Amino acid sequence: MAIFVDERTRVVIQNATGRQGRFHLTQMLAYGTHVMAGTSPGKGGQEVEGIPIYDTVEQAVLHHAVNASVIFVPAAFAKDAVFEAADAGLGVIVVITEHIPVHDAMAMMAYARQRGSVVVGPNTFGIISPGKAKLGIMPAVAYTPGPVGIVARSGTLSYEIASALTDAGLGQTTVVGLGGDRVVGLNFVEVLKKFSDDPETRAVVLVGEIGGSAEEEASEYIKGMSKPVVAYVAGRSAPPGKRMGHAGAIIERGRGTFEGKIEALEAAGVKVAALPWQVADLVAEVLPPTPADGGGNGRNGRAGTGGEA
Amino acid sequence: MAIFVDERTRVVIQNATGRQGRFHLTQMLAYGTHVMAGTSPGKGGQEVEGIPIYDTVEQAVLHHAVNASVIFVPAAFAKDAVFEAADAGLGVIVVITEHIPVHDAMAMMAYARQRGSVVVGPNTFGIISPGKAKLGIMPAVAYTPGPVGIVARSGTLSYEIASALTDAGLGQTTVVGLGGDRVVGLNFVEVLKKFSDDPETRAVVLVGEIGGSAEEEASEYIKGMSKPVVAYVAGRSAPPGKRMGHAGAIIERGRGTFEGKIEALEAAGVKVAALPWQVADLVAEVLPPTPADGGGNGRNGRAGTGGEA
Amino acid sequence: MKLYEYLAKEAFARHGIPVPPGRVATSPKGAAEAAQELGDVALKVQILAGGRGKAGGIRFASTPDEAARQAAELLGTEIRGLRVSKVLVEKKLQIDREFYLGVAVDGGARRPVVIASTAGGVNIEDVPEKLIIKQAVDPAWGLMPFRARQIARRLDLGPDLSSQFTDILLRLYDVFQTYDAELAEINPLALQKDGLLVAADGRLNMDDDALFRHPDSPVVEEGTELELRARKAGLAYVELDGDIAVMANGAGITMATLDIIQLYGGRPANFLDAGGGAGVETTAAAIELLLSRRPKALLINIFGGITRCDDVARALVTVGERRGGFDLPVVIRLVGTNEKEGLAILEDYGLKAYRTMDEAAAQVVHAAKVSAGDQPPPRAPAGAGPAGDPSAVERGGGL
Amino acid sequence: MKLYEYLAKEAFARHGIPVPPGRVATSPKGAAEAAQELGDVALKVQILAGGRGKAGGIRFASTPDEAARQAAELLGTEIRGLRVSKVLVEKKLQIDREFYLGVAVDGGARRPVVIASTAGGVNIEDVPEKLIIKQAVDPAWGLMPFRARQIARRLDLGPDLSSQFTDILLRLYDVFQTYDAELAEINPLALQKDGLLVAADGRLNMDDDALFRHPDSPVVEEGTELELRARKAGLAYVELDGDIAVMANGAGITMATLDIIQLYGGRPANFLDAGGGAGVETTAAAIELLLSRRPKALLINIFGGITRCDDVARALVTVGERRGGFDLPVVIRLVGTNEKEGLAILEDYGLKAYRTMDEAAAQVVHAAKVSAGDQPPPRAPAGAGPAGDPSAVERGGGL
Repeated sequence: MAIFVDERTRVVIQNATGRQGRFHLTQMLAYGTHVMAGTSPGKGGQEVEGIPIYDTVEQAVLHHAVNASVIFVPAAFAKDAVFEAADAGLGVIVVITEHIPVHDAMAMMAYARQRGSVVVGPNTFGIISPGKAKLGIMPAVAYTPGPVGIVARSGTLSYEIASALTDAGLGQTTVVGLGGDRVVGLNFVEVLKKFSDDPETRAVVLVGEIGGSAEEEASEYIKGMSKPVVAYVAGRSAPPGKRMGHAGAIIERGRGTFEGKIEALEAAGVKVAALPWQVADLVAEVLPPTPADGGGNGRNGRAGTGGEA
Repeated sequence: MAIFVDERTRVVIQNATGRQGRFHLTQMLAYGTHVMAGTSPGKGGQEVEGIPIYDTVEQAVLHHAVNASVIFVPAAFAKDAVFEAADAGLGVIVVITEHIPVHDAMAMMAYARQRGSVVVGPNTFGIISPGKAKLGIMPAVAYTPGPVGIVARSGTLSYEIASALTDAGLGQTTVVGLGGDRVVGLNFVEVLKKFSDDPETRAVVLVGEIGGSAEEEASEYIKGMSKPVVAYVAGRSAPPGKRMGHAGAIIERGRGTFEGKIEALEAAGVKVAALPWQVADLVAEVLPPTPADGGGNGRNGRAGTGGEA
Repeated sequence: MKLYEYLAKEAFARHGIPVPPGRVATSPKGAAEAAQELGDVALKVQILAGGRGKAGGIRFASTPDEAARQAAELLGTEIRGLRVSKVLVEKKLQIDREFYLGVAVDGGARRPVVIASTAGGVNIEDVPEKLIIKQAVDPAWGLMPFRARQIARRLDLGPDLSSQFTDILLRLYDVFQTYDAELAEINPLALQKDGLLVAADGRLNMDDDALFRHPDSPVVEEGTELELRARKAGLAYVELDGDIAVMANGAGITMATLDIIQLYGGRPANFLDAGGGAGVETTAAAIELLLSRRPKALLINIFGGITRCDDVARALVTVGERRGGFDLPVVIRLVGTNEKEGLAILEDYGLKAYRTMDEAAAQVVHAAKVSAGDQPPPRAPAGAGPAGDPSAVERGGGL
Repeated sequence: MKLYEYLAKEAFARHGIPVPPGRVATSPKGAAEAAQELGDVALKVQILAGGRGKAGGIRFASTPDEAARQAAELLGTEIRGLRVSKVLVEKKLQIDREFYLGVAVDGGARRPVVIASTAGGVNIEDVPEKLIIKQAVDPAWGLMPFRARQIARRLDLGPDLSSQFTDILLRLYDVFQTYDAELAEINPLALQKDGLLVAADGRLNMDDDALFRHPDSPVVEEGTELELRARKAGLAYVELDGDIAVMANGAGITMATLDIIQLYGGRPANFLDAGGGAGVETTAAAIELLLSRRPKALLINIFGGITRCDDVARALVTVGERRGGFDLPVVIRLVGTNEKEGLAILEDYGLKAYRTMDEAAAQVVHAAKVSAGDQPPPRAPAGAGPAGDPSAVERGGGL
């Protein structure tokens, strides 16, 4: 199993004819994702890589029963794209677009919630359930199927960490990019709950950063979790009051500090890595044996090596 | 039993210190309605007829667990009053106010629906379950408990008809005034469904008028109803294109005609009265015997006469 | 409140909807000047009625002289019963296709509804349902661009037209919201030979109840002088062509009262709903208004709920005293809130009242005929219930 | 984008929020003229930093001469590291009580949140939680009047103050929406001795990502010259006080890179997130920008996802060619999308790259120290993972 997306996920790419959309449509297809359709207003009837393009998401639903979307629509029009996807009843909406006005983001989230859609992002690399479905812009090579769930606020850093896990033979159930904006559709707690309920996920990696209080809230939840959690938090050296690239990555008014987050996580029993590449070692340490294989730790990495207890 | 309101209904009067609000608060209290509180911004702490006044509905809920509201707030502020009541979780919101802008009415209905509140009105006399609760401005003397449900688009005309029923010993379970505006919270079908499900209601009177298509839609529903329905429709003599007092009472573009409505109702098996005072006779004709009293027709009017089969 | 075409188009243009170049003229000279500027023109009478084309209210002119001549023929005449005081002189369009586009209040859905059709230029109610697209709009969020694109898609307009159409629809929705409209309509939305869409004709009906939010809105008054006076007094008044003046309290009961009068063979002169809870002065003003049309008889039908019988009685007495007595039969039916007090006041003044609508309606029909001197006492039609007691004439309307 | 107090107050005033009478002065003469007009005044430096009162940035004056003198003392000086070029000269207020009122984006709730407190005049984060009222707002419907009344009620303001407060809050919410604000704050919202509320100080922080919707908005630029240049180029750049220039792709990895450099004993000169998918030109511009600060060493850390390694390599080569070679150690870590192509391009130019962050970070710290001529080769701190291979210096940064 996996969370949010899997082999039953049928995807429409919104703005599939733009440079990014076209490139990543191809990449997702190559990964084996069921990309069924694309949209691009005024370009209905065209094809991209053999995938039909429609003017509206409504048509993509009608003709292909799509149930998820990946949005590459420019920031000024992204709100409309999310509304369109939610209105069409798509269950998962991945918003790659960055620099979306925060008021638009708040509107999107309110509407999506009203319609029962899950929004991943905005300003996210997306979500991947290795071997099943890739909805986003992450490099496929970093991932392999396995027992570890990853949830991250940042993109490249999480590729780094996933890649290290993969290299260590620790595959992933699902990797979720929450997105770097101040207002995003999912928070750590919502994803941790999903991982808790997913029988195949046996350990979770949380990749956080300074700013906001998402890691602190996650810590509260983790206290009641039975699955082990390993964390890495970026921003140890960030000075207060500076926005470190992400809208949300800023220590404001003494809140959202590195120290506060580490303290909360450790108090919840989370193993916190000092350096990104230590995450894999910590996961290997905490990963419980699978009930099925009577002692293996579920490693089934690219190297094809068996588990070691 | 009754529909929407009964002896468990706990009422707050919004704008209870205005002339109309104060007068009808007194009347409702006199009827035995559980009027628990009133609101009037800036007048919190005062009393009207011994009933405490608050600044906000939130406080009335907190202190008195009110679950319904009657709104006497002026038209320009009525939208806010409905939002306040719905936000506070009240299940039934009766909007007496007339001349509410139709765009405000549409907003109210969308929000109330979102919050799960039922809006009666606007521009309604309200709703009464005789002997249990009166939420509105109707003259109490016109009603008595009994087996007939009444649902009406117009006020005074329905008093007339209820009064005739009462005089004939045909009491009412509940009398609902939908309201005379173009956009109102309830339609005939929604109320007919409630009456269908109410075991004490054994016949229904529908008081319609020209304009719109509510009677036609009701007719479709009535075709599947097991309880008898009697109707009266006002506006036989109304010329096309003239708005007859109510925003909705206008024959526009050949729609909403008297003849069309009568035809639809009769096709659905409804007995249609040519004159208002004939409604009582028709109800007496169609009222089925109560299962309980083995043949009586449930008359228990003011005169105290027994039923006749 | 319905706005004239030229006012609707001014609103459209302010919101960026393309409209034909045009000017309003109130004189042949003005029309000539407009034609001088615009070239080939259409002259369209500005009245609040449909079907003005068939009624000869739309003319064309190629020269200023011709425009002046046409305007002279139109101005000051009556078309569909309405006096023509303005013509809109517009550049004549070269039209390829005509669409319909409107945003209206949908009472059933309790939401705004977008109505669109490729069959434009005729009344939308004459277009077969299958050619009409209706799309409700969530009032919380308004009309989103994607929704407009969906509608364009369903109309199968093709890329070029879709983007123009979508833009116009979003702007029309803005107009609908900004003006608190009950209806904002472009019909036809014309596709010109140059490939551009333009609002060739338009309607904008504002919600009377929201006019308080639009103090700067133009005021367009429709109706007879008396209807306007009534509206100013806050009364719902509609003029009809009979001779029995009717006042009741509540739209439904007022309509029912008219219906009964008609069933009993009388002819109502008007619909006057004094509303709920009108005070003495408003009620008195309403009665004065009714009497000013010199009906043959007056029926006051009150079932007092929020309306108080004593207020109505006082209003009647006030009017009676002002006029030194009534010079026509006044039939009164007065029951409900403060009934006793009301009856006492009437009695003091020498007026009496019925208890039922039936009696009162039968009586007023009879009284009107007597008053007109053409008829014996009435009988209610068979099956319409017991007729009024003729002896009530003396009791009720005896002044 | 943070607006200066006087710009925030201009926005407030346009939306009907009462603000003290005041004028902006850029010279002592201007301050004197303002004082002439206003009487007793406060002079407040206009800088984008809190705590200006404690730092001496607020003065008072009773006469025009005194105002000129105070302004002369303030203008041109630096307060909290920021040059003072404007003072706001405002009528001095007679204040009874101070409240806090703000509307902000609540990332956790994903909604706007109203924040209010009877403890105003201090930073809201210094106010105990129990004295703060927070109320989320449904973005679909905005702030309804009843909600504002509820907040006034919870603050227990009493009838007179409640109605003023409610009005101001609704207007502040309008400001928040109209300006696409992240924060609209009145602190203190001052109750004057005459019983009237006034926005004594205010902040308005606009969302940078929404500025495209506000072409007429004033432009307030905060940051160093280089930060401004970077922002114009679409790069996320923050200046720090070390000597190792860092570019990476992605905010998280850039932060992590800085963290590692620091853990390894180095001092980062900046944070530069080139973002995802920056092209050759943008990346080259970013590198140029970094070099313009003359760091001791440069680290490029790329894990290519949406970013293509060949683009990064081309950018490096472009910059190298423009400058006739690099005059500092350039340490590169390049893996991911189009890695092979990128490495080939680097190799052609004579540059090499590491595969891991660890190696690259250790190396750049070492190289910077060597470059500064003060240190032997580095070791990673104990427990921080395996140190970089010192021999990599020749492989990676050897120009």
